[in-house]
Amino acid sequence: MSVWFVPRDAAARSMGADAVAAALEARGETVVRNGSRGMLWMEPLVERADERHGPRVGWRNMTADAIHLALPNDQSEQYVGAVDELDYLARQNRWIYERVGITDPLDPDDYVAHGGLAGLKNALAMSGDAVVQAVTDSGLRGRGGAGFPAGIKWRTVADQTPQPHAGESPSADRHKYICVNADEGDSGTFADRMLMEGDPFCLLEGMTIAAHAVGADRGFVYLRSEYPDAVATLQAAIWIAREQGWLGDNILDSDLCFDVEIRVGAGSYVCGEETAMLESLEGRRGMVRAKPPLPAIKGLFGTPTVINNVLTIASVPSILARGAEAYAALGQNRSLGTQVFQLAGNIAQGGIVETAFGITARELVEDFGGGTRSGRPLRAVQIGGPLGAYLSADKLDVAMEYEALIAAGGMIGHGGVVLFDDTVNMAEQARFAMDFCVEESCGKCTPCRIGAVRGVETIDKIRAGKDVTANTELLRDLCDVMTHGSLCAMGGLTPNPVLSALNQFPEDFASPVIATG
Amino acid sequence: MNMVQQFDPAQVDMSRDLGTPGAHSDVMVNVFIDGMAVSVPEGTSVMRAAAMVGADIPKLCATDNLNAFGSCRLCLVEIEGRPGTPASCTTPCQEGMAVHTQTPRLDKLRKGVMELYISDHPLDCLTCPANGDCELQDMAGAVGLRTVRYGSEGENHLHKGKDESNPYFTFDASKCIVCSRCVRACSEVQGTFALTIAGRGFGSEVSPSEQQPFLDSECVSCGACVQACPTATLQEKSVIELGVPSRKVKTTCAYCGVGCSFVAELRGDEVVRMVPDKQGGANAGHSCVKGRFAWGYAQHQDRVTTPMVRDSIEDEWRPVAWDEAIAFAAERLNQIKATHGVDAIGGITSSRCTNEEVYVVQKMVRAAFGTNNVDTCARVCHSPTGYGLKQTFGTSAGTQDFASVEHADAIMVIGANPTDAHPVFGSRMKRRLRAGADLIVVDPRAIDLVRSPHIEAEHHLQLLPGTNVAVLNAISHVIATEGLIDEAFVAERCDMASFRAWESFIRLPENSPETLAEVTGVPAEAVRAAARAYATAGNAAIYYGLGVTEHSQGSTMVMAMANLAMATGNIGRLGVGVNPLRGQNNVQGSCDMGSFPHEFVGYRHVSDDTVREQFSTVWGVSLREEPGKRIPNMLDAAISGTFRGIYIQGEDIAQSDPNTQHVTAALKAMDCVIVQDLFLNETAQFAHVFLPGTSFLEKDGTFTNAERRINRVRPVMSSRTGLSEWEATCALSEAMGYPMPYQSASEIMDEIAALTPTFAGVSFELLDTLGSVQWPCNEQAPTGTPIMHKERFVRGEGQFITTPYVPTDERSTRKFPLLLTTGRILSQYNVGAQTRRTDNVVWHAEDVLDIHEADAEARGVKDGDWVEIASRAGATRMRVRISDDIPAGVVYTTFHHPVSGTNVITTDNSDWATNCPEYKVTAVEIRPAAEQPA
Amino acid sequence: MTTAPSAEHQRLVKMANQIASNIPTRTEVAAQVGHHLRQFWTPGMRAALAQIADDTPEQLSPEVHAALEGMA
Amino acid sequence: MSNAGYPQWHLDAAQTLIAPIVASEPGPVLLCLQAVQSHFGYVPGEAVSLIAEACNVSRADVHGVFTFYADLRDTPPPPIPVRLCAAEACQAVGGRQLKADWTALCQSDTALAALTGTDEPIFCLGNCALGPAAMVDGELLGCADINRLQSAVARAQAAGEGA
Repeated sequence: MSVWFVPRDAAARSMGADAVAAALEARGETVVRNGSRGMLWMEPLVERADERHGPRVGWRNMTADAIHLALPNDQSEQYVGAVDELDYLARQNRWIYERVGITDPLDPDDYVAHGGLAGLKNALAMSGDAVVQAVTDSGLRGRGGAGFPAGIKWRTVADQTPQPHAGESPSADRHKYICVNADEGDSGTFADRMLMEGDPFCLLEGMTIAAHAVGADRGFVYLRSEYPDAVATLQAAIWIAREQGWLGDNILDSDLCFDVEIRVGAGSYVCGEETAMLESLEGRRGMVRAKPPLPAIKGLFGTPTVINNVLTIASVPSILARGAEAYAALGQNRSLGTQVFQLAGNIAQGGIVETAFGITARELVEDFGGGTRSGRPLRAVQIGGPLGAYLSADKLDVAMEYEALIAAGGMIGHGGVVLFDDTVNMAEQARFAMDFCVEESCGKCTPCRIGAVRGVETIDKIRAGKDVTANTELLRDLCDVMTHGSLCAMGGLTPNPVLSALNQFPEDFASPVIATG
Repeated sequence: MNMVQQFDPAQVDMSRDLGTPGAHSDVMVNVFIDGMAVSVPEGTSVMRAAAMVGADIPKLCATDNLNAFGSCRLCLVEIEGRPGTPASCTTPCQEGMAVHTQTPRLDKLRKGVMELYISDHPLDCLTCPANGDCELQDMAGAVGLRTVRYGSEGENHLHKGKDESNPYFTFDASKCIVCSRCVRACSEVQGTFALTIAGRGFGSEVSPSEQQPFLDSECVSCGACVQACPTATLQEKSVIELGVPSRKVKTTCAYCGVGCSFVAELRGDEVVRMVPDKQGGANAGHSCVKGRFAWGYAQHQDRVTTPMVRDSIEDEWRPVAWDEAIAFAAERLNQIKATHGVDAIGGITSSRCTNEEVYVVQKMVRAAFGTNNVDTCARVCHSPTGYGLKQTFGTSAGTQDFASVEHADAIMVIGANPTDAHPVFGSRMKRRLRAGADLIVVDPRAIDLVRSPHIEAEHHLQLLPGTNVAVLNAISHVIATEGLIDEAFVAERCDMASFRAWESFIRLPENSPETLAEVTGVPAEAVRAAARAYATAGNAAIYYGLGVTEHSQGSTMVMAMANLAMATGNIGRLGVGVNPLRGQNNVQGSCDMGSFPHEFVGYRHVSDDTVREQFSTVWGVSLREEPGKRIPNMLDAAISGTFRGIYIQGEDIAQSDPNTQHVTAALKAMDCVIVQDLFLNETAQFAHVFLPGTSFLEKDGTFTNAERRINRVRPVMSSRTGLSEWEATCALSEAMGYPMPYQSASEIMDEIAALTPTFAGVSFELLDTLGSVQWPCNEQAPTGTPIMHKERFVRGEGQFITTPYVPTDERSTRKFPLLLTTGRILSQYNVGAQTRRTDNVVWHAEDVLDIHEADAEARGVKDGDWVEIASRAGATRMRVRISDDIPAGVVYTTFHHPVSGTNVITTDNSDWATNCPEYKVTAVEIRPAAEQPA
Repeated sequence: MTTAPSAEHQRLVKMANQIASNIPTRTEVAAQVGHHLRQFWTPGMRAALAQIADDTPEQLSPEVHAALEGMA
Repeated sequence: MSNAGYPQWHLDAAQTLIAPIVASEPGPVLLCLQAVQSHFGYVPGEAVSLIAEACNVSRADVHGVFTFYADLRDTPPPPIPVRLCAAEACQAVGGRQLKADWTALCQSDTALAALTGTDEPIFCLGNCALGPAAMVDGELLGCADINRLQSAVARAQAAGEGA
């Protein structure tokens, strides 16, 4: 009796996966709602196996109407054959994403059967200190963009004494927290979302290991409201994990007591900045806090707090399961392990590519991505979200790792790669970068609050041909003030896309009418 | 470094704005600011360290009474070995750090930031009320901004309207630079949280409550936001009207017992504004709506500035020259003295007057009148404090300075409402509560501290009025029987015999919370929990007010609190103590100055031969060794015809003293009533001589606040009456045959110091040097005594005194089933003579009666209805407000408006030891009334 | 006694009785009341109280009487 | 879920809704606002005072939070809200044009405009490989075009009527 796999991932659903699943169920077929394999241009990618854990064959871009084709005839034009053998997957090295697309994300048995909990079990057999050491040895760095070594952050928190909440009497309960930043607001990134929808237990397991390592008792996942499916799936996973004894008191019969809650964002990009996220978690305006104090020392409610990105925490179970050394053997220079790259925008084969650091942007764009979706020439690639620089198509041989990208004037950010074909107007993109900052600035610091508005206005003047030389100089001065004067990365990095556009594509800034100086 | 200069932190002028608050650490770190070496406590910001060496870094969002915020980005600096340009306000100094505050790169960035600010700011400096007093203007100059290249056509806030709803200040959003200083001041300093930033990004704007006009918002008009504003966005209306001030005089507020220091800012002889003094020992730069804004009464048209006399109270007043008024008064008093003897006259001093003014009045009574018939309005508020603390600790004053509260782990507030009646101290207390101290409130009413934004009392013992002693005994019972007594402290510091007697008394079952629950209305478990919280906190402090003293057992209660503090070792260090919150600005001082009929200056009994001899010698007269009459005894004797003349300095006994009918009958019966006051008050209706008084803006002298802090009151303007009050008193004394030839107020203080061991070191010169000083100030404590009883109690060993609970005679009955209790609200002050003559009336136009819903329903009364309130003593009318702040069976009102006639219904029950009136308990009945009184 | 007592005398009676019932001691009430009266009352008030004790002894508590005797 | 499903604003119901949050969570203001909005579809002014009182913070505090977050609204939402992603990955595949086309359509079809509300930009729906992305009454659409938007609106309408 065959089993059908239809992804429940939001991207698959956005292309009609639910209707396909319903059609199969209507025919009396057994359907498992798995996560997405990450080959998003194929969604809905429907798979069939002869038995639950057997090898699977797939049909791409399936629709409810076409499902009858798949049933009798394996050779329809949507048939892709053995899914695991597809080049796009076979060339990857999946650690974080090892189960995504394979398992039913909310089936705890499936999770364990595919290697889940191995990391946590190993961790619980070690001291917290030893776990911190293993994470340090793995070379794992923050996947949110800043790339701060996770082990050092954990060490700082581990060394703190738990504290009562700010303003509570000294006799009140004392806490440390694990906060996961799942406010994945960067355009072109979706790996956090797919992990939470496709393997939520992995995130919970990683948080639990972190709690054991630093002595935390409670965890929060700050998850953006734009991801309702991720919220629902992760919430269900939390309930199931509690039932399984994977969260709560005496986890896996150890002394560890730890529980996790979701906090849903409310429409603020800045809340992806860690201190703004803390403010938001405390129920306040998501205004950036000045540092010091570091969150690791005075974080959520004034207590020592680990703040890591979803992918950082989700890397931890496999590091603990397969060993720090094996992880550190991947990657290059100071960028060790794997990164989950996300290929997006005007791309033929968009999706998830997990591979060791060091792959070039060109390999990602061309070999995996297959060039633009439109078929037109590639003009620019934006790496690392709305605050990342634009790279012109001739600069794609850069290695995808933290330092190499910085050297190339960009940043790896959260690993998103967005392609633009030659119809793009880069002055418009520069204007958008400033405008995005206008929309999303928290308003605390002056360079960001007023500067972004002036940035839009000044770009408009340049594009309209008004005092182009003077206004271009003014725009550069403004970018300097924003870069060096802003309180956080929002204002501080907005000049990245603006200046990269201005520097590499000056022709787009020339007035369509007259360009007098 | 070759240009290193060593800098001496002691040379820092602390009146400057150093940008961020000081750090408290014993660890010092050494940093180099532009090559100058400075050593600062760990945690000090780079900005502050730089300001200390005079390298002021441009700033707009930073100010040293608010936590660093890091928003304006003008204060960027470069630090050797570090990337980027961190904000100096949020960067702490680290050992060896080398900071550069002025570099070409920084100049460019700062200019760029400033250019952004000015691109969204009106260009109306010349006509702006803050011209010359604007930090934005200063900073534009400091960074050398010359042009704004963005032009003026961009998006901006210049169209934003002006909010003029608050009577004292305007909010002009078009000038706002969104530095959040006002919002932070409202939160961090005042603790009201009435302001926020609404919206975000470029749309961010300051919002009172829900973007309401200030007057309709949660704002309490303390002025902290106006003070904090670096531009003319929040601006005093008086400055807009009169212009930027040209000279300044430091002085002391004349309202409550907090005694805030202010800088009066003037143009010529006209006050433009009162700004709280950052270096004020009591207020550290904070203020409330009264001191900050409600000083206009001093120039009010109702004020009388000419002496007046009349033969009989039926006659019209006759304005006369000072000489004539003095001669008139002296002749009348001398005549009574000749006819009826010295016991037939007396005087009352005022807690609104300076120490020097009070001193000369009591001296006049004792030396010129020849009697000890002198009393003070403190009789009706804090006399039990003097009695109770003297018996137990040996001195009639609170034990701590205000700053001590910042070290308390548990705070017990009994019968006090600091956020309304002592708001500046209330804010300080709230800051400590927000930081985590536990709060125990003992009060029949849910005062604001019980629950208000970001503050919640862990324990509220909502007792029935009149049962304070029972509750305190129950608390002490728990402490004694649950092993919570600090045996070591008691053994070392207290009189053991008195302790054993107290302990065996307090352990009696009659004092258990379970036994007393029915009497007090407080569940036993709540008492036990509160007792444990107090005893085990670490540092536990008691703050109390008139809700303690104005009871038939006021003195007993003061002693009960003293017992509790001693038994738990909560005396003699920071963060603990027993602290009265005094009603008026100079209650402490008027008591210190020998205003009580049984004591000379410094609380020394008139029967003490040595002391009396000393005063006799200096004053050159023989003095009586027997106590004189207290106010109620004077009034009784007046009705009996044996007391016929009185000099009343700045007190309106016809309104403020209980049982008004009795008071007016007594006043009517006298041959000579001399009233010295700013206004023709209620008492003046019965006076024969009216001597115009001076407002605090005209006084030269000292006030002593609730923490024993002696503050200078400096004349901001010349006396509107032509004489200082002490000069008028001296003139009268001289006219009666006893000259007091002082040349200045300072000379009076010198005499006080010479005669009073606790004041021996006090002089105007010392006060001008130190700013203020807390007595005792003498050879042992040349700079004063913030915390008392440190090594030993003033009386030697602490004296425990048993405090049996004796219920008041004033009990609810079938005829008068409700208990009325009274209090103050923030915007008004006492009988309202001052505040009613200011715009503060917009917040409190009338007194209302708070009543519990059940009691209202039972009487068919709805919210807003007029009712008649009747007691055994009388009846008055008021509007009601249904409130759940009070329990059923209790009603509550304020007494700020004479029309309310609250004291028409208060009885003449009083404290057994001091006769302090029992204002806080009156059995009453409420009936619906058709209309308001005429 | 037939004449109505004056307000002044009424207050003295009330004050004296109140002092006696509140004085914080259980063993030497008379002495403590006496001490209190000497400390805080005028000679005239004390004399008037003594007169009341003679004229209308029932108005005053036994402790007040004892105190007055002790002071005499 | 269609907004037809939102109950009428009711103070007592809101109080019941937020009470357990206040009782169990530290820093509950934003949670209360979100709970009220997810139940009633919006946060009426009255809720600000209610939440301030329940959380023991000032009304200003609540207002500040309320106005900071783009999701929170003080008026009921349109019956079938349509939101188009305005971020770069969708711009790269014609997002701007789709937005312009949709706006033009709504201008010509006032019934549609009333039904779907003014499109408030949303920055990234996490569907960046399948742009342009849109959210129609909570349903995520990939590779959106005018036709797909219109049929999604129709589906939502039918579901709402069926409910």
